[in-house]
Amino acid sequence: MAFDSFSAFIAMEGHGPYVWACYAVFFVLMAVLMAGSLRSRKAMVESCRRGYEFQADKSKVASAPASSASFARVNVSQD
Amino acid sequence: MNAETRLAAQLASSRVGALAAMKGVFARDMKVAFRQRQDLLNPLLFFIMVVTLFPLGVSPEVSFLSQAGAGILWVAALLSVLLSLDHLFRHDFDDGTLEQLVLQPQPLFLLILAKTTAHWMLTGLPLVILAPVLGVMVHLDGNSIAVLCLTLLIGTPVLSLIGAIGAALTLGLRSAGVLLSLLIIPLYIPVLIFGTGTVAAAAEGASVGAYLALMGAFLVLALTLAPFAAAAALKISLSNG
Amino acid sequence: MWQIFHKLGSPKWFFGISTRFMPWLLAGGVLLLMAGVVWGLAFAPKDYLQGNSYRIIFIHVPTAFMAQSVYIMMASAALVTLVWRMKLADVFVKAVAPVGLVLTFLALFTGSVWGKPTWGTWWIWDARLTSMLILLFLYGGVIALDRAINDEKSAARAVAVLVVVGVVNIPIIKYSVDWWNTLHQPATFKLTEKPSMPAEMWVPLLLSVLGLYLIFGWLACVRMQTEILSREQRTRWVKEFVLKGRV
Amino acid sequence: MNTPDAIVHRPDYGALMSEPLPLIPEPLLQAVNLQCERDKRILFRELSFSILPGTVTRVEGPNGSGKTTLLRILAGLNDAWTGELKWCGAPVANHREEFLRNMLYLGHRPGIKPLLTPLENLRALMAGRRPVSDAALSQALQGTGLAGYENVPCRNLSAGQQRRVALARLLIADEPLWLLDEVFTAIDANGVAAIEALLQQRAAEGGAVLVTTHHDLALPGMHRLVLGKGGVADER
Repeated sequence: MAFDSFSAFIAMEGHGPYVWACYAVFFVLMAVLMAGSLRSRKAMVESCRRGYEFQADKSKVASAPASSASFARVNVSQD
Repeated sequence: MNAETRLAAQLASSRVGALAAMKGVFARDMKVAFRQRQDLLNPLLFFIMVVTLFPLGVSPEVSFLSQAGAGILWVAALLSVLLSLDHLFRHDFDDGTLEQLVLQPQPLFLLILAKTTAHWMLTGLPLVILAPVLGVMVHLDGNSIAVLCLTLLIGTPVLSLIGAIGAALTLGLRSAGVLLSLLIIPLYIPVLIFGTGTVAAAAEGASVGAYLALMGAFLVLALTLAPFAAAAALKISLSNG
Repeated sequence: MWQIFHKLGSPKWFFGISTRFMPWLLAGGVLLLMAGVVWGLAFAPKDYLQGNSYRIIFIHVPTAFMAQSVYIMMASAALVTLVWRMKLADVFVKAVAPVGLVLTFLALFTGSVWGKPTWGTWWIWDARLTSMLILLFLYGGVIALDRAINDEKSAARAVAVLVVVGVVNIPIIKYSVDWWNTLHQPATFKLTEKPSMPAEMWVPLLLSVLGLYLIFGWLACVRMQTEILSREQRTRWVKEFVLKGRV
Repeated sequence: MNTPDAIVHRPDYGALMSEPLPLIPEPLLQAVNLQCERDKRILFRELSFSILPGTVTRVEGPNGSGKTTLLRILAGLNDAWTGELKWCGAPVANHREEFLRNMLYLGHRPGIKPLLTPLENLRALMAGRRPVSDAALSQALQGTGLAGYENVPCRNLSAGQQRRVALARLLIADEPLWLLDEVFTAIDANGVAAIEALLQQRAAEGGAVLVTTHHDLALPGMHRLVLGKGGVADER
């Protein structure tokens, strides 16, 4: 142990704020990066799952006739 | 048409050398630019205005200006080249001439080299010619002005060549201009450092031959590598559009 | 030989193998990093010149080292993308660029904070910090370009060109920044170049570098898997994985 | 098509074609199992076809079926595809320059600089391809009905006239393969008829033409390549 006491360890002879600020920012940013990466992976798996379920739903319904453009005018009611 | 009566195709036989193709590209770019002479002045005006901002914004004192002058001129030149890069491929892309350029049966990097040369003649070279006037205005001494012009002469083609890569990469993107600057400015730093450093060394009376040789090496490197990178980037951007 | 190469390039194969390795990477990385950091913070002797502020070195050097090696790794992968069009290589470049950005930022931040007790100022235009700042710009450019191009494949290839161009420039930038630095202010003090570092200092340093390397490996795997899932959504194996949870 | 427009008269540039040319009876261009994906949507897959000399092929399909993309892939402008493309039996990628020398592509965007005159534009377009005399270029421009406009900047021309400048290349083209994307856009009825005749004439000479258009193009003996909407394409 390079320090005599815990308080000396925290103070680091006056350099404590600099050292601890560095370590804090390092660990917070790394944690955010790691958690964010994990979360976006989970979100991707979820969105894939939703996509497949949506597909499965669609294939259950009798395949609707492909929509063809008619360029029919739309009636907009005016009150 | 029946298979029996099918005709045979005749393959094209005549061809054009790469040099003639480069000449064609160069001539067209020059012609287009001179049909729109007003646009040629814009980077120059920008150059002058940026230089003007420094005495106004920092200090008009002779001691400051003569020390910072080379840096000011270099930064201003760099910015005005950057400003003009967006047009390097943009108009060609919009009107379809770029497609036809890529489809020429010629090595694409040579055609890009021709285009970049034209771009330099239209933006970089005028800046070099204008530099002595502005050098006098920021109180550089005669020797420094001469060295500055030399570094600009060697350095601005490097700016155009590296810029061509960025212009090709950002072709057809939203806010391509800003993105182009983001990509390219870090790559411009060595040229800027040696451009201004050479002038500073000259002002201290050191010999500048070695520095100029180094900048020449940058130019050779950019000439040999940048057109290939720009060609690859151009194909990717066209494939996307 | 080529079969192995292509197998290595297969996203499915990578997905399976990386899933198996990831827990080990994470556990080993965290363990090593913590060991290095605790040792460095509490047990390593005080530096006779800088006092305790030098303890920042145990995260500054790993992040700075990783920031640079990540770019080199990206450039190698980018070259593979351009030459062989290996699918995994461009996935790697895309997945890893933000990690590189964060690491570069951390290196800059810790370097700058370290500067305050050492030089008495938050920022100094020292060659290392300046090179690191330029590296940050390069990472920023790569990410900006990747975000700006809609089509995934075009984005991957455009980014690959940019990264390769950048890596050609890195030695030039480094050299010119060093030269510029000597021109303007003769270097009086270097952050990490000590005449001889005692083992009690460099062993924890080595541990934290290794630890961060492993954590980077884990991060790369997680982010690459995300990217692979997004790209290969329509393949059968992804569907099977998502619905049944195995590759 | 009773009054053939000026466009059908191909200028005589016999001197340029003086050398005896190799005769290629096999397919000029062959596509095997082409697949193209765009934004995670499959435009077409398992698309195989051959382009034979002496044919006009019309690429058909609804909007968004990938007609333009297919032509750009064939021209080598788009490389987001998998499969095989063969030029005279050999992979295109290995003979890129030779392929480009023998292929003429006209896209949506005409490739005309608005600030240059038709003559200058045409000259620039030919500069990297083939030496062509100015006389032949003017004759080609006249052939497209642009006589008198040779020295007017293209921005002062109408959209149809600008398109005609691009089309003038067809009148001096010796490339056996033409890829024409929506060439009839902005062209008047007479012009369309004349171009149709030109395409047929080209096929009769042994050239191969691939064309996309929404016009009712119906040439005798015309082949059709139908692209489905995101599905499997077939060839007829």
